[in-house]
Amino acid sequence: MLEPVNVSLESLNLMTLAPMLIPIIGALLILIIDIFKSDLDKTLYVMISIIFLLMDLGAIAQTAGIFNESGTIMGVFDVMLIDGLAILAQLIIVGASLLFIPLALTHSRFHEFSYSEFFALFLFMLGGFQFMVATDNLILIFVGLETSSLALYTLIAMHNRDKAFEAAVKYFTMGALAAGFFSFGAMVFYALTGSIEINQIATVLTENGFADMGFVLVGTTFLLGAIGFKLSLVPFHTWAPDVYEGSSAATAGFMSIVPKIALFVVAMRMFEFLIHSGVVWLEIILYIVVVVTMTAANIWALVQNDVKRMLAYSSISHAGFVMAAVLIGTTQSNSALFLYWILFSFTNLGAFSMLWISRQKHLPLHQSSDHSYNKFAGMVQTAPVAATIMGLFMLSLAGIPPFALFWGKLYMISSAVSGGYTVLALIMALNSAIAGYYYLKLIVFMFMRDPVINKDGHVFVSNATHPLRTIIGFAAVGTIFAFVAINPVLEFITALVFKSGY
Amino acid sequence: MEIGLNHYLVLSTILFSIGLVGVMRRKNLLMLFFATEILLNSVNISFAAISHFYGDLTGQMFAFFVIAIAASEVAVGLGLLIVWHKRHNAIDLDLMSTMKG
Amino acid sequence: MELLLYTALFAPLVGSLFAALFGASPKTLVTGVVTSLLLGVSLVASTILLIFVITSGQFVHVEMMTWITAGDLYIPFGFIVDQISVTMMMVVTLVSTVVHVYAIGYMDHDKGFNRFFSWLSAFVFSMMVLVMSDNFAGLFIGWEGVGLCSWGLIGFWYQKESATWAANEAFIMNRIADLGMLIGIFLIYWNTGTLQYHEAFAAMPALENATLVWIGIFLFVGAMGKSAQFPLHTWLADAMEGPTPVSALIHAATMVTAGVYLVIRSHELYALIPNVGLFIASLGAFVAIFAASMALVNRDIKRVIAYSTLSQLGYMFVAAGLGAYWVALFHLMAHAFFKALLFLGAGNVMHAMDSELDPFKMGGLGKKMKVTMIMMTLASVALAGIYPFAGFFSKDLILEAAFVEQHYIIYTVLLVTAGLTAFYSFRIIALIFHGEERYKLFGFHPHEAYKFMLVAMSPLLLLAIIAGSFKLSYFEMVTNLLPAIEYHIHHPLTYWVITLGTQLFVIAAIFFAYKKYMSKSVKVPDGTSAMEKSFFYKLLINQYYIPRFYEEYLVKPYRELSCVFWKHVDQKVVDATVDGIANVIYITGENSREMQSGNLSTMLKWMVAGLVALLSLAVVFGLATRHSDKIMLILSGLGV
Amino acid sequence: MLDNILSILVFFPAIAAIFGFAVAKDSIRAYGVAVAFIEFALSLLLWFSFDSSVSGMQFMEMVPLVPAFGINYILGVDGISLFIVILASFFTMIGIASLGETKNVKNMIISLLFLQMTMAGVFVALDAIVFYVFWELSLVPMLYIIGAWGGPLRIYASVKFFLYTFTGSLIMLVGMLFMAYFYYQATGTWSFAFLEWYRLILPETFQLWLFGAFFIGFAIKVPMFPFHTWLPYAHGQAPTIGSVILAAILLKMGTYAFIRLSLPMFPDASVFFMFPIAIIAIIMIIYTAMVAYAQEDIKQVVAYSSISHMGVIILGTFALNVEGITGSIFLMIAHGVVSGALFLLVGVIYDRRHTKMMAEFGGLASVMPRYATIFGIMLMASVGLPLTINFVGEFLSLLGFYQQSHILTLLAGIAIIVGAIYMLSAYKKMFFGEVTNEENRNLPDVNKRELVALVPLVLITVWLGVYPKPLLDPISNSVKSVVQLMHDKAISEEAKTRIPNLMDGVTRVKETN
Repeated sequence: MLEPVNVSLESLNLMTLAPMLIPIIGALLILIIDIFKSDLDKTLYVMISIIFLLMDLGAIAQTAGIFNESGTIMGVFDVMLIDGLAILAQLIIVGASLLFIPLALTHSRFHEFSYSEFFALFLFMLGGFQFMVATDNLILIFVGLETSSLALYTLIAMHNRDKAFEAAVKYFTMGALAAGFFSFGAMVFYALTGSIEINQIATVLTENGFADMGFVLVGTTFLLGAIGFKLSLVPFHTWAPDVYEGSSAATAGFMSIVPKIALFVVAMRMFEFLIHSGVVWLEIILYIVVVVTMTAANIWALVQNDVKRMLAYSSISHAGFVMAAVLIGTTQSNSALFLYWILFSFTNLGAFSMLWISRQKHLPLHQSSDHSYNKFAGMVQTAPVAATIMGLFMLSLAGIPPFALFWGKLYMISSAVSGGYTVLALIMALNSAIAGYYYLKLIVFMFMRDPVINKDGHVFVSNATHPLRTIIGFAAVGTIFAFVAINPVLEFITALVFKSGY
Repeated sequence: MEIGLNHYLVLSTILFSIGLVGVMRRKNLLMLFFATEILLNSVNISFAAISHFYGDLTGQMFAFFVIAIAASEVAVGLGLLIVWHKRHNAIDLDLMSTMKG
Repeated sequence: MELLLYTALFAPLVGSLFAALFGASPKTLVTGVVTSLLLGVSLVASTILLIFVITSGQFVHVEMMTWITAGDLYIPFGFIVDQISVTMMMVVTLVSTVVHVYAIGYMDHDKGFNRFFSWLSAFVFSMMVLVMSDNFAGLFIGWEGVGLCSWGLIGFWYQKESATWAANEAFIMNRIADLGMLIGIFLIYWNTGTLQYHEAFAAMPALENATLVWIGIFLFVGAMGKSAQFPLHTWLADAMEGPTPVSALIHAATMVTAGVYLVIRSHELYALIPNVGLFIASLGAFVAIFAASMALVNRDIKRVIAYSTLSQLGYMFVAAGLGAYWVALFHLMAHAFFKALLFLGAGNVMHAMDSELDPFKMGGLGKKMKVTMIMMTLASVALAGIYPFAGFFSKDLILEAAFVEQHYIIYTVLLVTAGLTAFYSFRIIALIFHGEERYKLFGFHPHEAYKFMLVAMSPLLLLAIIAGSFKLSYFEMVTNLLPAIEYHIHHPLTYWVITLGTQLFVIAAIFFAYKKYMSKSVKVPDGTSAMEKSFFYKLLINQYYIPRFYEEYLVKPYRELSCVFWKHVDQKVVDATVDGIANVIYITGENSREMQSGNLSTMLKWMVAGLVALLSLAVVFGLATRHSDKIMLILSGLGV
Repeated sequence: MLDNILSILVFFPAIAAIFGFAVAKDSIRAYGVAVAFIEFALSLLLWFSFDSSVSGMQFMEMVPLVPAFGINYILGVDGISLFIVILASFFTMIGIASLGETKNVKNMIISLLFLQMTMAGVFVALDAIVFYVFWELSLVPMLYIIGAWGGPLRIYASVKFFLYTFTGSLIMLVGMLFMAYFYYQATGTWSFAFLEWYRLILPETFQLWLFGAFFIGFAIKVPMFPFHTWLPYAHGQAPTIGSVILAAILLKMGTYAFIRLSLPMFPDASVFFMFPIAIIAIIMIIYTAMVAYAQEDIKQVVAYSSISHMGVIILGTFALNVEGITGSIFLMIAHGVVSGALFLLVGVIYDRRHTKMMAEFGGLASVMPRYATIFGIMLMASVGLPLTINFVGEFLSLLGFYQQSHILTLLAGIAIIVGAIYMLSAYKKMFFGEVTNEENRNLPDVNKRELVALVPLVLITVWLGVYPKPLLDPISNSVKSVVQLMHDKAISEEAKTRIPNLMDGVTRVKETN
């Protein structure tokens, strides 16, 4: 006969849940609306989602304010944990989503967006991600991970093409395997320490001085497998290119950013304490994984014939590049991670959106795939502005100064240098050089080749509507004038990261 | 003899390995899903055992969540599977390789 | 005085630029006239300067403006008129004036008339810069300038392959020598800290001998190029491809003597290093006889004269090398006059024979062109050094000097050469003007040159005759600057024996030449006669096979090596490596993309494989912890 | 206006280029010329308001960019960079004025203006990152120019050009970050400002490594043997204007960077690497000259010849004394003028015959006398005839290096021979002899548009050959301060002796060869 549990509400500190709950409420609202009146226009849902995302942003800002005053916030039986990383990650997640949602407003109708469920799932997914980043409880991370993943599988499948389904199935199956890895890893740590809260695990392990190192390593391995899968680190990356190709360009762009930042935060929470407490093995492993991911992905990207697939590989390579920050594990590197990802988010979203607006419903003969290189041949003659913007994004991805991503690379490599990882820094630099080639390839096609057959540039902007143009314009402006914003952003990030002790 | 924690752990490990092998060998999508279920449930066993060993409920909580998630995974998975079957009326993995390289 | 100096210096430049204005347009007589007049002005100015220098014994030294300043280096455009340079100025302006006037007639029908005068005056300007500069850098400007002009003038008839080839050969060979000169200049700068003549020479006695020797050698290398000393001599004979006035002015009177001028100008240096001087003298003596021997058999008037020029340059170097600088300069002057005359005469002959150069195809031209005959004969007499012509005073002086300095070998060589000189000079005289009128066989219709051309030549004739009489006054003047050494064989008997002996020997040579080549029996050689088959004849006619040697063992290998470098090294090795790296990366991608087979179960296998790999690494690490220290060592290399 | 003339100089062309999008196609050329002229006028204004007696930086500007990371927008100009900036704007002007292209000329001119911005930026930037930004950015317009208007192999050539230089400069970037990190460790604040880096005295081993990192970046840009193979392709394929800008300005970035960065920051390393680099330079001089001699395509001859000349520049730079460095900087300008002019001349004949094969020509001297004359003048300048612009530079560079080594200078001096060989034989093949090819029988001589570009170049060539003082004074002023800085910073004894100390008069190192 247990006594009734009595807990005071304020001790629960429910406010910490607000940021996650808002999108979930939004999702439910959408579903309810759909119940009462179906086949409403997608614009409605888009707007509702945007409103809720804005509210979400507000909530996050509020938590940020509190964090600034009173440091890390625990809540709900110490399950929730709002620190700098959580806030930054959520900002990126919600911000990127704000850029993504309006992409639904395409010119030609793609029927995934005509379902209200699409938006509901989308918001659920956000909630999942936010849970993941805002806790150090493995259960909650697991739950968040799966919620978001399952939603994501469905979103991909909703694109409703053969390739889309294939992608979804592949992603799903491998995701299930990854889930197995994660739970097993969590189990091992639970077995070792009797706790599933990362900081407690850390304390226990340090107390017993990593007595059974072997099992720690096993657990780490499994978690690395699971996280590596979501972060598409080689050799767990194999899903990425197919899924990116199968899903719509917009979704692909979204996938290349939001899930990964969430997982990066998890990785930071999980691995950095291990590295700092001298698990050299993990350091070596990460070193190898990072280098292999960067290099191999680059090399595969070289040989792609389809721009979207190339971008998929390039995102893998970028992920590897950023994973180095977790390996280095200094404040500078962790700040570099967030800086890089912010810059990467709108550059990459911009690039994918450019593909998105050039999406044809039916494939012309001379194209092997939706976005094959030769589709863009001679684009500058037919659609100069679009070509210039696309070229801009490519240069930025290649790390040509002064465009956005250059500053990320700069700070990241610098952090490697000051972290003492000389060779790593060189490898990162050389990889950027290799990457230069395939970004250049697209520029070459757009600016230096002659069009294959179609002389009208309409195909490249067939989907363009004002919202899309706005977003792309925003991304382009951000890419060009990033250097103005670098300083405040960097200071903000560094402050938060430092304050939360990373 | 007394059944101790290690036996459960060994059992779950064995199950997990079986699951892994299944995941690798199975060409039938449905069977693949079963294999993944085995994976998750093997973990559940050990969670339960460990939580009993430590005498706190966290592990069992985790187990419950795992079960729930497994269930929802099946839901999504089967949905996808059915759609796929409708389109190709086959659930053989080797058919799914239009995207490669 | 400065105004005069500038006039003397820049008048030719003005003329050149004026002519250049009409460069592309067809012949306009005015260019010829104007340039000649301006040179006349320059001549007058130089004469006044000469008188001033003689009378007052002072220099005229101006510094027009700064040229190069960097760090401690300071090079102005400075010009000096002293006894040495004024002598050269006289020679240059005088001969070039004559040649200009002469060329008006000679180039009469050439469509490059204006271009010709532009180049010619440009040459004179560079030559003036060369002789008047007061520092080595300025000298180098003139040095390269005359090189450029001789390139342009040798290759004047640029349609002719041989001409352009000769032009490039001349330029490149001079470049080789100029490198030596440049190095010499560098040495001077880094050791004395300046390039001004007087400061540099003032600083030199303080330097250690080795450095001085190096400086001396490198400067002389420069001189060898311009004065076509062995082994850089081949370009001079080929340079005869240029129009004859050019040969007269550049390749007889002025440019080729620049080397001698350089040695004389830096006498203070060479005085410090007698060994180098001796080397110069020996080389000079060698070149003298070497060139003369080639002149013996050659069947091209201009080449014969060119070789004789070469040989005379040898004489000058002997004198300069032995420290008899004033003698060298004197011979330089005298030689300029009669050699220019000789060339111009040859020019007349060519004109008459429409550019036929083989004396064997002439003969008996004396009847048709008396004046030319007389002029050339007298010039040759002067060249041969018969009393009282110019050559006697200048050339025999060199012999005496050699004798007095007790370099008997050199003396003998020079003596023999004197004989040879007399012989080949009169060989062509005889072949051209006397004997059978062989030209009839070839259907030539020779005629005497324009009057004014002959008139233009007359001053040279005059000087060729009387130049010797200036000897004493000249000695007075120039020895203010140059070491005044009287070369007198003290024992009167020996003196007379030697002098008369030389004279008789030379005269004998002349008569032999006349006898051999005036006879009716002279035929156009057809390669049958025994002499032509003889080894020595072949050797000489082929210039000791040196040009062929250069062609075979320098030019060809250079060309082939270049091709190898381009086709094989640059493209097959260096570039291939770069592309190779790129391709390796790309091909790795092509081959390993199979990993992405798109088959789901393969993907799953990859994931599990990755997991297993990590696990096994974990095991390895577990083992490795025992040897952790070594491992840390390795890792520290990676910066971990 | 004068306070931030440098910013104006840098960004005016870019802004003008953006407006240029609005200009109609047929009148874009006039617009381009106007803009380029204003730019040139501005650069002249810079020169006139430049105080030659000051050896340090002038017209400095400083705007914090990323203070958190020590990145500031710092500009400044001194004698070393001043004239290259002017040269850049000058060439952009005459380049646009004499532009022969007709195929979407608008894009061409706009990209040229952007290129002008990057070129000006590289030479006035005093912050490593700003420098790097312009350094990399300059690749983009050039890539487009070569790739879009080039010959049959244009894409290969442009991509090779881009990637090769990009790779090099990334390694350089790592070096810069290291430098900044060392500065951070030494002072506790991040900084990328050159002038502050100058103050940093590094231990020799660090110097060697960093010198190496920078060296790769610069050497590829120069390009130094064996990194030079992108250049012949780039030149061979690029349109005339592309080759002109590339040879005249872009190549100078590398050599300029050596003087601006490597020497003052790593004096000991510079001394350490002096002889190896000198040997590379000599290989460049002789080897590429021979390769040039073997070419059949006149443009390739000029391309290889510029590698050969860059060798002399490098040699002068690493003479590490005032004469040599001054000479090398002057030679940069000289080579810019001369090689630019030569490429323009090649372009002239290419426009007429659409071939660059020398075998196709012959006897042009009689067909196009004016062309032949200008070509001849430029050829003589290129072989370094006194009283032409090149001679001053070559003379000083060789003179300077002679202090360091007699033998090597003697070898390097072979430049004047081999240079004469390939240039004269090329000239002979093209201009001398009878007109063999009927198509050459009546080619039009150079027209006004081409003279607009060529005549100024000829004038400059002669003027600066006769009276280089106005350039040499400011240059050597600034160089003096650099050399003194190097001497003061030098650690090792050898460096102390090799690098002259200008304070006391001992500038001559006595040494035996």
